Amino acid sequence: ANCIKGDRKAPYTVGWANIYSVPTWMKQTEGTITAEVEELKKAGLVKELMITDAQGNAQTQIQHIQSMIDANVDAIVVIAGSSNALDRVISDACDKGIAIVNFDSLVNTDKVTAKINTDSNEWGATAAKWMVSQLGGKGKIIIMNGPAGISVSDDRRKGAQPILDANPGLQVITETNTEYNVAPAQEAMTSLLFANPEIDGVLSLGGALSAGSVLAFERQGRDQVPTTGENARQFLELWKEKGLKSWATMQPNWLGALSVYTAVQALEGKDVPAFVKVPLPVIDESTIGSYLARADKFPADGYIYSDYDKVLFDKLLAK
Amino acid sequence: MNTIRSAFRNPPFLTLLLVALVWIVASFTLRGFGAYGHLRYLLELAAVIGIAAAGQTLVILMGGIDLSVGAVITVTAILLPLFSPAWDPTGLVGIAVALAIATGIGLMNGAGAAYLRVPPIIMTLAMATFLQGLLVIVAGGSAVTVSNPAVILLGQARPLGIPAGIILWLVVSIAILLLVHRMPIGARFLALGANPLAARLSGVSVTRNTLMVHTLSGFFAGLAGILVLGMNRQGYVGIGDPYLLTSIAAVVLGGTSILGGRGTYAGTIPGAILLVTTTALITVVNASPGWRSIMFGTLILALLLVSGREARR
Amino acid sequence: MRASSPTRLYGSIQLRRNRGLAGLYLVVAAFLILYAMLFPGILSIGGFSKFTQNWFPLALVTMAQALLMLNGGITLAIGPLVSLGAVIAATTMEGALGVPGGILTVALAGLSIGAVIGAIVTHLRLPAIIVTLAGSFIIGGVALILLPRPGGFIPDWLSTTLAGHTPVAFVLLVVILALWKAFLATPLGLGIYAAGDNPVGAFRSGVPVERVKVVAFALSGLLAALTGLFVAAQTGSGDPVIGTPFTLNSIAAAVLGGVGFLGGKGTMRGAICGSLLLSVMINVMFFLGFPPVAQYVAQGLIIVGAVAVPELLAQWKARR
Amino acid sequence: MTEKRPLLEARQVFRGFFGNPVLKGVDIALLPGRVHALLGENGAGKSTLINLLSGALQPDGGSILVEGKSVGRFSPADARAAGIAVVQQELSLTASLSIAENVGLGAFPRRFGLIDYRALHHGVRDVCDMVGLTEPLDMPVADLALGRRQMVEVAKALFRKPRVLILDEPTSSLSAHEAGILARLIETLRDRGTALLYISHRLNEVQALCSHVTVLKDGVVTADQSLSGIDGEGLVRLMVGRETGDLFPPRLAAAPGAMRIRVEGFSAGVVRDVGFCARAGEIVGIGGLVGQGQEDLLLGLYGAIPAAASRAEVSGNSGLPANVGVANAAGIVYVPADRKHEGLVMPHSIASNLILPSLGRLAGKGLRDRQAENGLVADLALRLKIKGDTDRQVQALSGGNQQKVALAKWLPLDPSVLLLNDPTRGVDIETKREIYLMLRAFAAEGRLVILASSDTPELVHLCDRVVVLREGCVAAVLSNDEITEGAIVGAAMGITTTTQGEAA
Ligand SMILES: Nc1ncnc2c1ncn2[C@@H]1O[C@H](COP(=O)(O)OP(=O)(O)OP(=O)(O)O)[C@@H](O)[C@H]1O
Ligand SMILES: Nc1ncnc2c1ncn2[C@@H]1O[C@H](COP(=O)(O)OP(=O)(O)OP(=O)(O)O)[C@@H](O)[C@H]1O
Ligand SMILES: [Mg+2]
Ligand SMILES: [Mg+2]
Repeated sequence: ANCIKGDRKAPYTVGWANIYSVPTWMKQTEGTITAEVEELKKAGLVKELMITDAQGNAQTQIQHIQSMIDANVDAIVVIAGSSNALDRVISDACDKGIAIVNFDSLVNTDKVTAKINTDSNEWGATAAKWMVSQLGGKGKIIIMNGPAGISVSDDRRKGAQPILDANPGLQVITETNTEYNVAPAQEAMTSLLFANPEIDGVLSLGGALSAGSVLAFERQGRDQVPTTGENARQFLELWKEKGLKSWATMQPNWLGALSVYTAVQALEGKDVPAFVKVPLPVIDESTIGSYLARADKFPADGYIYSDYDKVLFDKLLAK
Repeated sequence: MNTIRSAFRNPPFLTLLLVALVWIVASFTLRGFGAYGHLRYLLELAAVIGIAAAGQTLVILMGGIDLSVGAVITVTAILLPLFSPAWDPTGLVGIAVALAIATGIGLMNGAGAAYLRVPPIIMTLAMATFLQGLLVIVAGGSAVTVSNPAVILLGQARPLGIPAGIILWLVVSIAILLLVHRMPIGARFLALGANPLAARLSGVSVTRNTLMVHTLSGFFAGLAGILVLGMNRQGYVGIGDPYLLTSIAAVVLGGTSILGGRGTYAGTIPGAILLVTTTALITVVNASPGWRSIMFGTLILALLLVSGREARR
Repeated sequence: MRASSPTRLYGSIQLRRNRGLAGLYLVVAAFLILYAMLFPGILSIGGFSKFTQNWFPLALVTMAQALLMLNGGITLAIGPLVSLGAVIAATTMEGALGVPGGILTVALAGLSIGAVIGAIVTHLRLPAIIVTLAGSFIIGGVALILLPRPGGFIPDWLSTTLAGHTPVAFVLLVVILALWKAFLATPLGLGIYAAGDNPVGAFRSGVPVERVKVVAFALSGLLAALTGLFVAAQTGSGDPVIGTPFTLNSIAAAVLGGVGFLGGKGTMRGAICGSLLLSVMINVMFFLGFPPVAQYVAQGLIIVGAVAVPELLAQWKARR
Repeated sequence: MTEKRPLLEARQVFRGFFGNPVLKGVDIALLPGRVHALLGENGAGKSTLINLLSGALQPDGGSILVEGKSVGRFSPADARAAGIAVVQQELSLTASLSIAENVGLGAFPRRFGLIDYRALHHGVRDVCDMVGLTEPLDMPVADLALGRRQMVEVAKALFRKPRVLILDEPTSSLSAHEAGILARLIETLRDRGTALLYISHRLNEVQALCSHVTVLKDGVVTADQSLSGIDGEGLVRLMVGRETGDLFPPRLAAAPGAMRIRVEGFSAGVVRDVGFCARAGEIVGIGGLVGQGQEDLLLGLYGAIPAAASRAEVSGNSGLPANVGVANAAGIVYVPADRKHEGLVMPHSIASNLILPSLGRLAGKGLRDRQAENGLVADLALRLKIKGDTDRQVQALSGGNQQKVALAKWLPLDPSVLLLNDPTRGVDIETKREIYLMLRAFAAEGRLVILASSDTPELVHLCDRVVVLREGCVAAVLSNDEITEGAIVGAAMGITTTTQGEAA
């Protein structure tokens, strides 16, 4: 596989260069990583996991990865704090023969062992398609985006555009950009509700955004409208509670576990694909029950991710 | 004539006037803005900033600045459900514990500033960093939802059509205005803010008042945290972040000197309303994120020109 | 200890400025030694280059912040200015302007934005903290319009020159510090201290206080924008939000270095040391294997400790 | 003496602040080789006038002339270029910069755009020698005592090689020794043909140094005449405009009461191992050159800086007060010398300053009693003749009135021990007399007054006993007839050995 040079032996030292460990999604992701590492330790493949937290600062993340290179770890698993800021330090690591697996927020450079992600464009496109079918291709919608200047939020929005163009009956009244959080989303949506008496659907491109939107509708006494979203537990619970017409997908937290697994596989000499495209799990009326049934195992402000196991990982890596 | 002129030199009054002006103009030009429900909602949002800025006002009046406000709000919102025992049907125990924690954090800020002589900005910045560490442990750990009835009531109830949050803000405002203008301690804060050395030599205890002001700031940040938890029904990491800069901005827009020693909470109140109003205006404008950001900055600057002049020193 | 020889005056004044910084120097030295023990590779050219490259942006923004704080101001627009610098660099270098044109554009943008903010603060008598807060939204917005998502282009050779395996960044830092020293040795430069400490007195002494303030803001803007340029080179592209964390970090580093808020108090060397401490601390904690929780707690403790310990020692000495 | 052309002139200048006229058509002309005195009570507008003359302020009307030519907008830099230098009343120094840099500020010698430190060193060395500043030139001004800073301020003015030198109360914080140096300097400059303008509330200095006087009163010139043939009393008459009595109130037979302060082995700051005692009804002076520990002694007794004593009994309590709050509770109050930085909260109103120490006392049930506070403020303003609206910022008051506020705020506490640090610094003669009367009255009411002063005549005429400090130790304790200017200055400088040590 890419970057791997022959002289590294198990058990390996794995570095997990987190961009920001405080958000719950990250905490849960880290949970899957440490769980996976425990498994791999039992198998004698991993000896140590080094975790860093760049506190949201891409510059600090560069420094951390540099330190991991200096410490000569065998593998680095990373969520990029900026889609291209890390390119140079990561290719340095690759040159040193370190297995680099990048997931969720991706870097530009191809000098990595593997990139693992769902397809953000598809995320947006599928959500938009669902909205079109819900509204019969006609109606006024509001689009809720994540923060500006971030690739993920930009990609999801871009993915939706062709669908919107193909359905001119669907009129985008306005858009918002907020942090992926409930309170700012609720705030923004409330203002929009007052300004727009007619809203037929909310094309929300993030989980907490959807919850904020639903809460805003509820508190202003407006009838709920079809809303897209993600697997945020709060949103799923609201969905059930309010009987929403909804659709959700997810960025599975186990991408973290998969990344560690992939890195170790690559170090073990397996040929892993340079890009692992993880299909987007979909939550709809038929599956929501099974997700909510497991809700208790997840934090209240967390994300209910789909099940995963080694079989699934091997299948994904085989492609 | 003279009273009118002095009123126009009075920053709180000017800020208030500005709010009224913005509301009137926006109501006539923007659909939905002037609706009673909308204005009430703006006030509700302003309440959170206003309460968080209550402590911030005191700290700034005394010449410091509290950078831990956001973190304290988050910590309170995250911890409250954990400390709301099932046997307490009122939910008041949880609130008391959460407030005690927030107040304790404030006290620790004060102790650092008073005994270790760490400048408040550094002490509170370090405290915010500590609290982040705490959140790494606590957040995502266990499955908790807000079932605390008192908190939900605070976030959702509308006695006589007035949201409980606004009522809480009213109470806080009266308390702070009393404290600043009608209680000896307020005058001491102001004196310390304007000239700590002279105040100390006049028998004002630096230690005691520093402890007090930071403790109060912690308490009010905690109160804001509870309110914001009630309004969102769920705490999450980062819920308090927006309130750090807004609490400072509200204080300064209200005409309080960032250097301390001069100002009043009476200005912070319209300052907070002004901030949420501006944010709401920007939200309904359909523009690209970049342009929205530019508009927001320009509006703040324009408002500042009217209300926030630093007097010649 | 009388500065008897005229050539010594400058030197001995400079020496005196170290006063009160001994504690910080010690702490920083201890961390550096600890780091070198944990990672001897730092002593190689490559290791040293990488370490200084990662420190360089923080050092520069800390200078940008300290410059204003010494003058009695402060800026919350550092982060967006860094982003804007990076964005301008990444969008201009490809075009007709080329690299020199790009560098010039970044520098001019930084200088002029700083000067405008300075003029607003000085001539309209508005508090710097909130003017720069408003400015941060405007500047951030402009960066987003210029480059809505990370991208753009930086020639590879520029990245390799500035952020390759050679200590160019360190040399640049030394050059910038030398320029700063030279600036401080001009009447205008010393005016920054004078106008920060006692504006009325400085004015009566014939220091053009308002011009000094505007110049301070302009230079601060220049430094921040150049930081953006470096960050763009280091990362090989522009990112419209990359600078955000620099705002608070620059303040933390400056205050850690003993720069006060009321103007005139502190030194640039202290501020630089503060930034070095913040930077080396990250590496040391990594090599000590601190988990994230401990990283946060240790960071808080070091920040408080670096300020409190010298203070407590001084108090203890005074009581003896 | 041939008729000389004025180097610097003001003609019919007007200037007001926020609508209050301060100068209403003032003329003044400074001639080369003449020391010109500018007199007037606190707030008469003297500092304002020199700010106009030096470009720090612009006149509302009238004109400033340099060598007969009217100047338009006149900045401090222009004034320097025209050879005008000012020793400001409010120090214009930058604490963190060195002596040399402070002296050169605004007038640096340059080479290639950089400050020429070599030339600066020479220039500054020369002027510092002239004013007797022996401190190393690289020392930060923050490390200097107030009096030394004042000398730096003088050096700074000299460094500009002025043809016109304006001195605004230069001696208010100088010791007798330093004042002597300054006086000789002024004479030298005068003989070299410099035009000098001298402002002081110490009329003996004016009499000794000046040959011409302009008196300001209520914004107009009430006298502009030669000083030849005018004696001290005539000078006072000129200034006050009427016959006046003695400056110092008559001394009453001292009737010392109970012991109020008794310390042994007392150390605080630079003060080492000092012992003395003082009784109710006494005025005890603390003398010495500037910066010999007078301030630390008072601050230590006040609990404001860490202090220790082998035995201490202060205001009926054994042991030193632990902090200011304890001291206040025991009836000990302190009036600092540096009223701008230590005595008053300058941006706040007169009223808030006056009630600050009594806030707690006046409050009932936790809330402030506005009525009682207003009553108190009105009463204090009346008693101390503080004129005008008490809602004004205290920084808009003249020096003398500020000093009254700094003293008055303590009266509601009914203090039993008053620690006063140079309370008449920069205060005009009328106010001085009022303050002296007050001190006497305090003593007569059975309070103890500890008076540290740099004004030796004050110590001589007011005090029952004088403790002279030198390098943090007691150099002499003088009482009754022993208290003479000579004895105090001698002991302060370590020349004469008077009755040593033994605490009275
Ligand atoms: N500005 C200062 N300059 C020098 N020393 C100071 C200063 N402020 C405080 N101190 C020192 O710290 C000690 C405590 O000062 P502080 O002002 O906190 O006392 P306080 O609050 O009046 O006392 P307490 O806390 O016991 O009521 C003082 O004894 C003094 O030594
Ligand atoms: N910047 C200012 N703003 C408002 N009022 C001022 C200002 N400067 C001076 N004044 C007022 O102008 C008057 C004259 O002040 P000035 O300082 O010239 O008096 P002075 O004669 O120098 O007094 P002193 O002997 O106390 O130094 C005072 O009443 C003072 O309150
Ligand atoms: Mg204390
Ligand atoms: Mg004066």
